[in-house]
Amino acid sequence: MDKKLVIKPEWCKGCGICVAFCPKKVLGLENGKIAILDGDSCIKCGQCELRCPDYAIYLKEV
Amino acid sequence: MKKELRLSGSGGQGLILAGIILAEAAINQGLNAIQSQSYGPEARGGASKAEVIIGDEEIFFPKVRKPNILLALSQKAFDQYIHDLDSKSIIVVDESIQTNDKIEVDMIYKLPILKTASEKIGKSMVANIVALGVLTQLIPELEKQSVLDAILQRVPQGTESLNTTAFEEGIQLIKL
Amino acid sequence: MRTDRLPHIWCPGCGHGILMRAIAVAIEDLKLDKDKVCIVSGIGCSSRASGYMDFNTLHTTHGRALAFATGVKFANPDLHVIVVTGDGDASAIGGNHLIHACRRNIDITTIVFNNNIYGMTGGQFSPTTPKGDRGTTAPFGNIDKAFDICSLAKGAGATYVARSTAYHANKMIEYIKTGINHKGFSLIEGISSCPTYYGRKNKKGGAVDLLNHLKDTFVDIKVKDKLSPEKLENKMFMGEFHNSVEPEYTAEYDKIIELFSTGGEE
Amino acid sequence: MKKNIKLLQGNEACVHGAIYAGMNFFAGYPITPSTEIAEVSSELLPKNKGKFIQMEDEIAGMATTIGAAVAGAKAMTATSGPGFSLKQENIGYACITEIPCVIVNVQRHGPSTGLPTSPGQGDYMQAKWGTHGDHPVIALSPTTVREVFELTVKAFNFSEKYRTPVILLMDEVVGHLREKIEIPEAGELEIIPRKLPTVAPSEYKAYEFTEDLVPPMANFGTGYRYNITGLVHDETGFPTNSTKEAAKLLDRLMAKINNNLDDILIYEEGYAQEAETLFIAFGGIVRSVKEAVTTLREQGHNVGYFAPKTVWPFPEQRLQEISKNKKNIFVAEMNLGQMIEPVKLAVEDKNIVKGINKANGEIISPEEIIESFMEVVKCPVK
Repeated sequence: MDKKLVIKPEWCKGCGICVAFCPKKVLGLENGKIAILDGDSCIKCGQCELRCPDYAIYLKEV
Repeated sequence: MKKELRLSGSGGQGLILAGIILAEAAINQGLNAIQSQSYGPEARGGASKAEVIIGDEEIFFPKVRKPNILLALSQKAFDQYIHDLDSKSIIVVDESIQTNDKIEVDMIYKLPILKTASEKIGKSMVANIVALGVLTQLIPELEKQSVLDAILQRVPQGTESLNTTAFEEGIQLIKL
Repeated sequence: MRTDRLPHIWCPGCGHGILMRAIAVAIEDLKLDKDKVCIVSGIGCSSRASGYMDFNTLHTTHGRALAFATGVKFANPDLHVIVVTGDGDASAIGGNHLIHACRRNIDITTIVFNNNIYGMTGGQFSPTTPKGDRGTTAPFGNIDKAFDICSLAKGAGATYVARSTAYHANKMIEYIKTGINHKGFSLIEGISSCPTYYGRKNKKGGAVDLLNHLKDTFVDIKVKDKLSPEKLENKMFMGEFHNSVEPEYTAEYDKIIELFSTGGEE
Repeated sequence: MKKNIKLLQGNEACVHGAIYAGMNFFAGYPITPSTEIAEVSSELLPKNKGKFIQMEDEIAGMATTIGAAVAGAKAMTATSGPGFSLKQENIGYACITEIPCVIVNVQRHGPSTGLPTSPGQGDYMQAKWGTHGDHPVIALSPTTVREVFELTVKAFNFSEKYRTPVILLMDEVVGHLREKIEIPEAGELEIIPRKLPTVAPSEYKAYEFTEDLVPPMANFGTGYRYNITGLVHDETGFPTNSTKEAAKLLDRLMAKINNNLDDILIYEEGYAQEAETLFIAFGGIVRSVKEAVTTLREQGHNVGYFAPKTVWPFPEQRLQEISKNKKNIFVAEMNLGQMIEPVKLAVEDKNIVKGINKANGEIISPEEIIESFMEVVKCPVK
C-alpha cells in the first residue's frame, strides 16, 4: 500500500520539530506554518508524524 | 413506665454487650428501649459505661439522667458514675468495691459477681452475664426468658450452656 | 481523537502532543472497543489530554485522577482505565494516591507526562525538577531533590513500570501497549518537554533542542552494563524497569464476592 | 410479628437504608464517629454483590465514590468533621459535573480534631458552604434510627432524581444510639433509579437543557462516549470560557433544586401552628426538644416545635407561614448559632428569635431547654 504525505497547516503551531527530524530535508516552515518543500525526496519514514505535537502532518494510505 | 440503667465497669468486662442484650430483650417483649455507651479511650480499659432506657412510650432524650439502677463492677467505675443517684435508686456493686455509707439511695446490693464468674463458673469473662441475671431480678418488667433469649442470640456459638449457667447463677445471687 | 476539538491548547513544540498521540496509536493498535476505554485525568497541562480523546473521558480535580479512576475501574472492571497525569499532579498533590494505587495493584494504566515543571500555572518547579534548575518559584535554583517516579512506583508495588520520552515516541507506544495488556497496575513515564517555561527558564533552548536533549540523554536500561563509565556520564535511563505478575485488586475482590455473597442482606 | 424489628445503631441503620436504596459501592476512610458505617458496609456489600474499598485518605474516599457513580454505581461515602473538610473540593466537583452520590457526615465536636467521640452540630453551615463557589446542596438530618434508614433512602433518591451529591448530616447522638427500628419491607419505600438517556449515542448531549433541568446521565461503558469536567462546560460537556455559558450552567444547577422544593423539603411539626412559643432544632437535638415540649405542655405552656429534616435547602417558606403569631422562637443547636441564621431570615420579627446553644461536646438536655424558656417567659424582652 502506498502512502502520501499530508499536511494540515491550520493545526500547525510552527515548532519546527518535523523540519528538524526529517532525514531528507523535505519540510520547511512558510509564514510560521508547515510546508512541503521537496516532496519528491520523501521516503515515507513517518518521523514527522511520530513527533508532530499538533497532528499537522501525517502519512495517509492511498 | 420508664427505667434508666447505667452499667459500668472497666473496659473489656462486656458491659456494653450487657446493655445491648437488655435493650434487645425489652424490644422483643414489645417495649421501647434505647442504648448508648461511652466511646473513646475510656472504653478501652478505663471506666466504661453503657446506658439503657426501657419504657413503654417513645423515648426522646437518649441519655440517663437519674439512674434507677447503677451497676458497677470496678472501683473506678463506681467512683466515677455514682453521681445523679437519688433516694429511689438501686446500686448493684461487686463485693470487692468499697462503698460510701453516706450514700442515700433506696438499696445497695453488694454481690460476689466477679467471684461467681471466675470461681464458680470458671470463666471471669461471663461476669457481665452473671450481672444480667442480677439485673433481671431487679427489673420486674423484663421477663427472664426474653433476657435469656437475647443473651443466646448475642453470645458466640458453642458458649450457650456456659452463658445460661452464668445467667442462672446471677439470678441465684439475689433473692427478692 | 476528537478532531473537532483540535488544535489543542498546548504551546508550540510541547511534548505532550507527541505523548498523547502515542496513547491514541497504542489503543488503535490494540483494537480496543472505544466504548470500553476510559481516560481519567487530573489538573495541569497533561490532564487536558482527556478532552481531546474520543473515549469515555473524566477530567477530575488536581492530583485525584487515580482515586477517581479507582472508583471507575472497581465499579466496572470491564473498562480499560487509563490515567493521564503530570509530574506535579501524580507525584506532588497526588503522591499519596499514586503509591496506594501501586500498592493495590489495581488494573489501571497510568501515563505520566513528565515535563519537570508546572506549566499550566506558569513554570513553578515540581517534584521532578532537577536540583539546581530554575522555576518561577525557584528563581535562585531548586534545592529540592527530584523524585524518580519510576523508582517510586516500583517501590510502592506497581507491577509494570517503564519510561520513554517524547523523542522515543515509538518506544512510548510499545510500552503503553504492554501496560494496557498488563493485568495489574502499570505506570509508563513519558519524559516530555516544555519549551515555553522549562526550556526558556533554564536556557535549554526551544522545542527541537529539548527533543535533541532527550535523544542524547536517555539510554535504554538494557545497555547500561555494556557501556563504559565515560559513556554513561550524564546519562539517564529509559526502558522497562519492572514487569511482574501479582494478584490484581478487582479480581481479588471478585473472589470475596464469590465466596461470601448470599444474594440477600444479612 | 416481630420479624423485622431490630435494635440497631444509627450508623448501622444508615448502611441498611443505603443497601435498601440500591447502594452497591462504598469508598471511605475510617473516622470516629462514623467508622461503623464503613465497617458494616465492608461486610454487607460483598454479601449483596456490592463493593467496598478503604481508601488511603478522605479525599480519595470522595473521589472514588464519584468515579464509581460515573461507572454506574449507586455510591456512598461516610465521614466526620475533619474528613468532611477534606472532601469539600470533590463535593464541589460532583455538584458541577452532576454526579449522583451520597456523603454521610456524622458530626462530632470541632473545629479541628475537637472532641472526636462527642457530638456536635458545627458542620451545618459547612454542609452548605463548605466547597468553594455557588452550588446547589441537599442536606438531610435524621433524629431517630428509623429516620436514619428512611432519610438514607431519600438521600439516594434525591441524588439520582436531581443528579446532585446529597449530604446526610447526622450527628454522634443519632449515629451511636441503638434504638428499636422496624425495617421496611422491600417495595414499602420508593426507590428512584437513575434517569438514563433514551436517544442514540450520536444524539446524546451530556448536559442538555431538558425541561426538568436534569439531563439524563449515561454511565461510562454503555456506548455514550462523552466528557466530564469540573471546568465550566456547555451542553456537550466540553470546557468553555464563555461567561454566558458559565451563568447558564450555574442558573440551571440552582434551579433544578429550587424549582422542586415541594418534593425536597421534609420537616416535622408538633403544635407548631397554634403554639405561642416555637422550638426549632435538627438532628439529635430534636429528641431533647420533643421531650421539653411534652413536659412544658403538661405544665400548661402553649409551646410547639418545628424540626427540619431537609436542613438545606432550609424550609424557609413554611417557617415564615407558621411563625406569624409567635411570641418567642428558640433555636436549639449543638453549636454557637448556625441554623439560627436561616431562621432569622425567614421570621419577620427577628427579635423573637433566640438561640439555645451548647458547643462543649454535650447534648443539650430537655431541662436546659425548659430553663431557657422559663428565663424568657418570666422576664420577657420588650
